Parts: sequence; structure tokens; C-alpha cells
Amino acid sequence: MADAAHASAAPVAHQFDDFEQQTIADTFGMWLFLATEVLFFGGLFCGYSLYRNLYFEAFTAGSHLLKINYGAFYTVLLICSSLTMALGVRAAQLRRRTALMVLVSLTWIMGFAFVFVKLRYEWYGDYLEGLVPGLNWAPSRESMEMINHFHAAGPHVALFFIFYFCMTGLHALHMVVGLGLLTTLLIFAKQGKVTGGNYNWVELVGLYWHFVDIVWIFLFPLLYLIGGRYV
Amino acid sequence: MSEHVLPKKLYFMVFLALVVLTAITTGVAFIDLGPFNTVVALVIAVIKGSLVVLFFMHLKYQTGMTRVVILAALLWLAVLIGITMSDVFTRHWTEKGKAWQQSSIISPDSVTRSTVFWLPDRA
Amino acid sequence: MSTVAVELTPTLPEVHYLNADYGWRSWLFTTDHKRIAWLYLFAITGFFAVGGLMATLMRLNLIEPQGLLMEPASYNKLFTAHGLIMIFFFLAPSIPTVLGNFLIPIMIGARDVAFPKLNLLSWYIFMLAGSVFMFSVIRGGVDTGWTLYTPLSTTYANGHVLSAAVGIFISGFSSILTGLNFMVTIHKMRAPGMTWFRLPLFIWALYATSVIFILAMPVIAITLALIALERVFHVGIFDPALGGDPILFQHLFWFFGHPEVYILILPSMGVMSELVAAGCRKRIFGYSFVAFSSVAIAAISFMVWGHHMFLSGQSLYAGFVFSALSFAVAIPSAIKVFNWTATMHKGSVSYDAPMLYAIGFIGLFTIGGLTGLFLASLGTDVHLHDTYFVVAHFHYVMVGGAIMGYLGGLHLWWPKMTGKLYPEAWARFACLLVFAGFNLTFGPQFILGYLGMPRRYAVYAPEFQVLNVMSSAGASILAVGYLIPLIYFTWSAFKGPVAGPNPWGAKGLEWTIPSPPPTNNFDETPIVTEAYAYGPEEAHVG
Amino acid sequence: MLCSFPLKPPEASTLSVEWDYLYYFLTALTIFFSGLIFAAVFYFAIKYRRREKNEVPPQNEGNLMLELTWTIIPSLICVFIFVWSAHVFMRASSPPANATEIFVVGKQWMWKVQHPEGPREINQLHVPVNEPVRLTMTSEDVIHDFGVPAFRIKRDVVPGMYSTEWFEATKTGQYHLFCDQFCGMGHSTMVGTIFVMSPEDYAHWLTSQLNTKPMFASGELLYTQLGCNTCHTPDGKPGVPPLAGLYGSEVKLQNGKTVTADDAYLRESILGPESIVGYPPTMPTYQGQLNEEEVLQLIAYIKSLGSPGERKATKQ
Repeated sequence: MADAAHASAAPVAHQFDDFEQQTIADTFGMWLFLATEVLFFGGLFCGYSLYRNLYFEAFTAGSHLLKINYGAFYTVLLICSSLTMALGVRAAQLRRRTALMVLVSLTWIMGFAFVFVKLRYEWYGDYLEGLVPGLNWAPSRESMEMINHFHAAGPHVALFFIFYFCMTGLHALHMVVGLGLLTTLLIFAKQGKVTGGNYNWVELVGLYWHFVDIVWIFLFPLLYLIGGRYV
Repeated sequence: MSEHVLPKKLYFMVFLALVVLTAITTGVAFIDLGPFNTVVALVIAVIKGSLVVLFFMHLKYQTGMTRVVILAALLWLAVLIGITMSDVFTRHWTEKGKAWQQSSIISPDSVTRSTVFWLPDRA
Repeated sequence: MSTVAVELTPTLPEVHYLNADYGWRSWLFTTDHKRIAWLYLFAITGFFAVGGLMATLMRLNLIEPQGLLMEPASYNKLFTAHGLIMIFFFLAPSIPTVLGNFLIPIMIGARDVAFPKLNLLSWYIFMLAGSVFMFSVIRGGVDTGWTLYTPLSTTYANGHVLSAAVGIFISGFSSILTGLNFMVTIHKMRAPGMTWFRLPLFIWALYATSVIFILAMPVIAITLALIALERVFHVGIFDPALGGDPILFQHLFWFFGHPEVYILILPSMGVMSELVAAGCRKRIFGYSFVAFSSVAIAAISFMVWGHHMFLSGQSLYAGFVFSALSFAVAIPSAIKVFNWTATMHKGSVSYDAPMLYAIGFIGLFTIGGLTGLFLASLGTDVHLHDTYFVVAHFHYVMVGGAIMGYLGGLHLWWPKMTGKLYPEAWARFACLLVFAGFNLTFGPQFILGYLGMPRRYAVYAPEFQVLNVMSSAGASILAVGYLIPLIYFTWSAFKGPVAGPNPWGAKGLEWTIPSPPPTNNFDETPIVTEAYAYGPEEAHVG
Repeated sequence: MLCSFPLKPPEASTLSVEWDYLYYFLTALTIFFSGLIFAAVFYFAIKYRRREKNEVPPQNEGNLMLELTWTIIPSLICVFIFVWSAHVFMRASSPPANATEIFVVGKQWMWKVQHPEGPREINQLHVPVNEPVRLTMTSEDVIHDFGVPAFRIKRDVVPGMYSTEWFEATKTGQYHLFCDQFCGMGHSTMVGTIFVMSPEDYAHWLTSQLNTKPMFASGELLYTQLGCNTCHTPDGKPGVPPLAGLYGSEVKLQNGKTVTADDAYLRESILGPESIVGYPPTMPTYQGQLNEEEVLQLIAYIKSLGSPGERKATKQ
């Protein structure tokens, strides 16, 4: 194993026999955590699919009230950040400290842009338009026209928006946690802790970041594209 | 974890594929395919997700156990959604006067019923 | 017949994990899995006391048909808190976090769990969850039943649903982290030669439990989050007046809820295998069947949740599927019972307390399991659903099964945890008391259920009184049966005779190291050649 | 006290007999297998008790044939129980066509009952003996559950949904009615009595009630009070569906599908959000203005206007 040579550089916790066992255990733990996350989002996906099938028109109408440009923008942004993250892991593997720091910073910036645009522009816009059930639910005349166009019922469109906010909200929360992880990663990278052969921390943060990306890859069509956008 | 330093080119190709697929799925949404809009959107999402998992997350190079974990999670998700939906879809099979009648407010029929179009066939 | 050597004059090791370090910091900031087990033991004993006290008050109240002590409102809050505390803060963590934490690394020949700091973090999360939940109980409690059915919990209940839901939400993460830690440990930390089929069956059971922790707990977490959201904003997720489907909540809840009851019983089944093996000095009959039945139970348990909803408005056809699958999950449990019984055949059956608990478990779990068939079958469930029959059934499984297993395991491994022996005569007496009190408490409830007395009734029809009084009388015996071990365990921790490394003449890695074990468990990583290596000594050197 | 110490609930409906057979079978099965396990455990515990401190018994690994035996036999028994109990469940879920319909509304914490002939009751239900009765039930607030132990019937009563159960009482007398789904503070007081009466007594009881206006007549009154008749005239205005002959007819939907206009359909048409009626969106929603009992009365009125076959007759 190539790692064996680096093992002396990286500390091995007392419960592990060697560096390799530690690395494998950490990675396996992260995958298990992601499995939990799948089911965590899964509860929302279950509720979403149930209501989407009950109130298909309402969900289509709700989808049309979202701005598809935002959705596509986020998707591309997250794909780019996934690329920089993946390249970051590669840089850590190759022990390139500067490259790693640049790539992680880029990832962080794109992640932050995602959260910022989502909160400041999209959600706040929804709030102003009266599309937030529970806080400000008063769809404008244009929105009502769209809802009526689909013969959808107002409360059912509200249900769509509840799931929209729950799902993207939970996703955004994960993004914020991810930003925190990236920050620690940046600090570790600066201290040279992760480019000395033990790049596992980069790998773990990468796994988490990509998972959050995948969730969005599914949220985008489910929320922004369902039923087509051809109205 | 086996040490696999993948070539940069691979990452960029995956990235390119993801961007192209995003463009396709967004574009297709503007074409009326009926129910197939949803199918296409989901199929593309699955492809994109798989690309990220396999290459960005290195699942392709992981041990079998990791794959089992991910498959188990997806299987369980399918059980949760699948069985719940099977209840919802079969609730209204029950004839009136049998076990219970679902109010149409929460029956799949309201998918269609929410667009009731009255064509009273007058005798 | 061969023999095993039992040490004659055991002495305590000079340095072990209990005296390796002193002071409260050494406990509250410990990452030693054995010390964390103790932290959990104290915490859940506290919760068990609170939950038990509530049960006692409930049984007292039910002596009179109109209620002896309190108003229905208080009674409703009591049984809700009793259910939630016992399930989330006692039974779910009991065996995994106390015996599991202590034994998993030792049984597989590791120095600690894979993530010791995470292990400690789980305990802190658990304590935070418990505090938030107890805060809601002290503020006035919740009156929804532990099932938190909507729209009662979201719209109509006046209690502190929000803080209770937050408490349970947090406890879910503690369980997830524990399960994750155990799974990684069992996968990646096994000693050389410890193949999957040489693992003790306790490890198999905890592995299956961890799978359920990881896959079921997140679903209840998100469901509780939706409840909280609905309660704060009233947006109609589960409210039929706004288009919501109250039955969706039941689906999400029971998708977690039914696997959850296997979280409670599976570890106990694992303990049972160890109790029977040690108590009979015999390899478990049909090892692989017992091992695989644990995994089968974990897998199938996720597909049977709808048997809680036969009468709820769920589709008739879904009911058939759920019923059939529920019968399927009964088979692995039956296999286990038959195998434990067969292990006793031609064994060397001891009458020590752990084995007595095991015998009690087999009997009570058999009754609990078979009465489960009444509820899994569509027809009988029509009348028995939500009656005392259900209450009796799940107490036979949870108390007669899970708690008997927990107490049996505690007795078996107490000498290992403390290095001291408990007083055997008292332990046997307490075990008999628990067995008798338990049957008197919950036996009559089967009849009450058949008569049609609904569960969660603060006041009831007068003709049910005789059986209720019997049940309450049994509960008082049961309470004494639980108090006695508390006293003699405390006594034995300080004054008990020294146990020695292997007081039972049992096999397994945990019996090869000193009692109490050293902080690092093994001075030298052991090499394993066989599981349950009973039998002629010379055949199993190494 | 001891004289009122029953061990078996009264068996007072056709279903209860069938149900009890299944129950007895399962009980016998439980006793048999528990007895078997208990006997084996005690026998082994005594016969093979540890006689010497250091004794170790001979080992064995298990026996495949035995494992298969105790896997397959319980499986077969389970299949048998499943089929039998599914049969009983289907019976309990399929009311006979000729059953009398009675309406039940659950509300925290009382049962409100309405007979088609008019009489209303609270926490009581009077029914004739030897006649199938179908209960159509819904809830005003939370989930309740209408259970009658003597009849071995029980169903959840869910808001926003009509659930149904049925029974045919076989013995006159008074029986318990319980709410079985926890529904809040007064759950245990949400109990009532079922009075099973001979046909003559029942007829007498019906006529002795104060409110003898039939349900459809109350519905008709509501119909005019609420102003339904201004649009839904007997002949129907353009764009307004005629109500005569609607009940039980096939309703054509925009996408070409058809549904049957049943109770649930009518309930939603009256209460549903305005746009559900959709075309034209002129009918206001009556959500919040009508309680569930009044909705049932309106439905009874619409039913009284005839089903498709009788359309001509009711149209005058």
C-alpha cells in the first residue's frame, strides 16, 4: 500500500492498528453517514411524491411560479463547485498545497454564492410575491392567473411551496454546514496538515460536498421542471 | 481506500457531460412530451447523479461494501416511497360501500377531478 | 464430558479502566468505550426510574374505574411521557449503548470503537435530547400518545408538542451516530481471524440493530421536523382541511416505528444467545440460522409498517401486503426461539441468574411473539386493534423480552464491568419476582383487550375493574423486582466479592482478559480461531 | 363486583361468531406452542442441569433438517392464518348491498349519529336486530375510531374521508361503543351505548323521536337556506350541472376520465376549494360554513333527487 510509507507522517489514533485501517474506517463511516442522509431527505421525497401525484396540476402550477433561471444557475454553479472539489482532492493526493487551497477557496466561493443568491434573491423574492405559506401567502394577480390556468387549488399550490421550501431549505442547511467544513479544510490546508500524505479529510469533505450536489441534481427537475415549462 | 489519482481529463469530461445534461434537461422541459417530461427529467437526473457518485466520489474505485451501503440506502428509499405510494394508488380501488371511501380531496382521482369539466349530457 | 478450569482465588488486577484515572473530568471527557458505557448506564437508569414511576402512577390510577388519583388530562400526559421515555430514552439505548458499548470492541478484539470521540459526542447529544424532553415534561407534558398522530398533535393538542418533538429529534441523531460507530467498528476493527462467522451472536444482533438505526432514525427525524413546522406555521402538511393527508404521517411514522420495535428487541435477542451459550456452556444450536435471522428481521422489519394501519383508512390491498409480510417477519423470530431451546438440549444448564433471565425471556417472548400473530392477521386485528391486547402484546415483547434480556446481560457481564460478583441468591429471587410480577401485570391485559377495553383510557367501564386491579397488583410486585437489583448491584460494586476474569467458565474474547479490563482491553491483539470454543480444551489452543 | 367479571365479550353480531372462531384458533395455537416451548425449556433445564461446577457438555453444530422443519411448519401455519384472517377481514369490510345506512360524525369528544329517517342521537345508536346496518362515518376534527366490542367491529374515523363499517346485530340488548383511537383529553369519555331493538320496538322508537324530519328534508331546507337553488335549478342553468340524477352517475372529467359521483365526490364538490369546481369558477366554497352533519344532509338531499335510472321521474 502506498500509504504505508506516509503513515509515520500522519498520526494514527490508538484504536487503529495502522494508518490504512484508520483511513478505510473513516471513509466507510462517511458513506454510512451519507446513507443516513439519503433517508433523511427521503422522508421529504416521500411526502413530495405523494402530494405531487394527488395534486399534479397544483404542483405544475407551483413549478411554473418558480424562476427556472435560478434553478439552472444553481445547478451549473454546484456542478462547477463539485469539479473544483474533485480537483481539490486530486491536488491533495498529489500533495500540491497551493493548488488545493485555490481549489477549495473556489469551491467555497461558489457554495457561498449559491446560498447567498438563494436567500437574498430567490427566497426573498418569493416572500415579496406572497408565495411563502405560513409567513406571507398572498399570490399576486399574475400568480393567480397561472394557478387558474392549471385549474389548481390555492391550498394545494401552497402545499407545493411548503415542500419546495422544506426541501431546498434542508439542502441549503447542508450547504451551510458544507461551507463550515470547507473552512476547516482551508485552515488545515494552510497548516499543511492534509498535503502530507494524509489527505483523507479532504476526501471526506469532498464526499459530503458531492452528496449535497447530487441532492440538488434531483431537486432541480423535481421542483423546477415537473410537468414541463411550456406554458 | 485505494489510492487512485485520476487523470484531470476525466474530471473535465465528467464535468462537461454534467453541464450538457443540465442544458438538455432544461431545454426538454420547454417541449411538450406529456407524461414523458417527468420521465426524461428523472432519467437525466439519475444519469447525472451516477456520474457524480462514480467519478467525483470515486465509488467506481471503492470496495464492494461501500456500494452495498449506497444500494441499501437507495433500496430503502424505494421501499419507503414505493409502498406508501402503492397505498395511495389503491385506496380508491375499493368500491363505494366496501371498506371506505376516500374523500376525493385526498384521492388520486382529484388529479383529474381538480379540473372537472362539466359536460352535462342532458337527456 | 470435559471440564473447564475456574480460577479458585481470583484477585483484582492492579490497574484497570476504572482506576486508571480519577476525577470527574476523567469520566465526563473520557473516550474509553467502557467508561462511556457507564455514563449511559447511569443516564438510562435514571430515565428508567422516571418512566417506571410514571407506569406505577398509571397502574395506581387504574385501580378505580373513575380514576384513583388524577384527572384524565394528567393521565393522558403520563402515558404519553411513559411511552416516549421508555422507548426513546430507555429501551432504544439500553442494550446497545451500555452492553454494546462495553462489549463490541472487546468481543471483536479491538482496543476501542472506531470513533471514540464520536461515541462520547453521542452521549452528550443523548443527554441534551433527554434534557429537552424532560423540560417539556416538566413544563406540562404532551397528551398525544407516543405515536403523535396528526392532526391531533399538530392542531388540536395543547401540550408542549414542540419541545417534546425537538427532544426526540435530537435523540435520533445520538442513535444514528451510535449505529454508525458500531457498524464501522464491526466492519473494520475485527481482530485477525475474527471472521463474520466467528463473531459472537450478540455482535450480529447489534449489527442488525445498527442498520436499523442508520436507515430508520433519519425518517422519524424529518417527520418530527414536519410536525414542528406544521405546529408553528399551520401550513397544512397533514391537515385534511388544507389538502394534507393525515395518513401520510402514519406512513412516515411507522416506517420508522416498526423497525424501532426491532431496535428494542434485536439487541436483547443477541444477549439471549450469549446468555444461553454461557448458561449451557454450549455453542448455540444452528449458529448461522440465528445470525441470519437477525439480519432478516432487520431487513423485513422495514416492509411491515402498515400492520399498524389496517383500520386507519389505508388501502385494503396495501393491508393484505403488509399482513403477509408481517407473518414473514415472525418466522425468523420463531427460528431463534427454537434454536435457543435446542441449545439447552444436552447442555450443562446452570441456575444462575443470567440463565434464569434467559429462560424467562424464552417463555415471555414466545407468548409475546405468538400474540403478535393476532395483530398481524387482518381479521383479528379488527377487534383487537388499539385495545389492551396490543398493550399486553408489546409489553410481553418489550418488558418480557427486551428488559429481561437487558437485566440478564447486566448480570452476566456485571463481573466483567466491575470485577465484582453480585449476590446470587438475591439475584435469583429478584428474577423470579420480575417473572411473576410481570405475568400478573400483563397477563390480565390480554383478557381486557379481548373484552374490548381500549388502550389509553383514563376512565373505564366498571366490569373491567377486577382485571385492572389484578394488573395493578402485579405492577407493584414488578416494581419491587426491579428495585432489588438496583440495591444489590450498588452494593456489589463496592463490597462484592472479587469475580476473576471468567466466573462463569464461559467462552469468548471478553472472558480472556482481566475483570475489570485494562483501558486498552488487550495487551496483545488476540488471534481468533473459533467462535464459542466450548468443548475439549486441547482442541482450541490459541 | 365479582359477579360482573366477564371473560368474554358478548357475541351479538353475525361477524362476531366468525371472528371468535378465528380468535379461538389463534388462542389454541398460542397455548400449544407456548406450552411446547415451556415444556421443552423446563424439561431440558431439569434434565440437563449443571451437576458439577466445571462440567462442559458435548458440543454440536446444529441440524439442518431440524432448522428446515421449524422454518417450514410455522411458515405453512402462517399462510393458513393469513388466508383465513384475510377472508374475515374482507367480510368485515364488505357491507351487504341491502344494508340500512346510518351516518356517524365524530367530534372531540362525542359521537353524533343521524338516521336517514331524521332522528339524531348523541353517544347512542339505536338499531334493529337482524338487519344489516352500514355506518358511514367521518370526523370534524381529529382521528377517532368507532369500535363496538360486542360486534367485533372497529374502524378509524378520519377527517376529510368517509369510512364505512357494517354489522348485523343478532341479539337485542345494550352494548358498549368505544372510541379506540386516542383523540385528546376526553378520549376515555368518548363512549356510548348501542341499543339493539326488536323491529317493532325500533319502529316505535323512530316515531317517538322529536326530530322526525328525514335527513333529505333537512338537506332540502339547507339547500334553499344556502341559496343553492338559485343556480342549481331543477332544469339546470347553462354551465351549471343539474343535480337531479347526479348521484351515482358517471361524471366526465376534462381529461376524458370518468368518475362515479359518490358521497365523497359530492362532499368535495360542496366543500372543496373554489377552483376545484373549476368550470366555471363561480361556485363558492362552503368550507367552514357547513359542519359534517350538514354536508351529509345535503348529500342525502341530492341522493333523494334520484340516481341516473330514475332521472326522468324526479325531473317532473
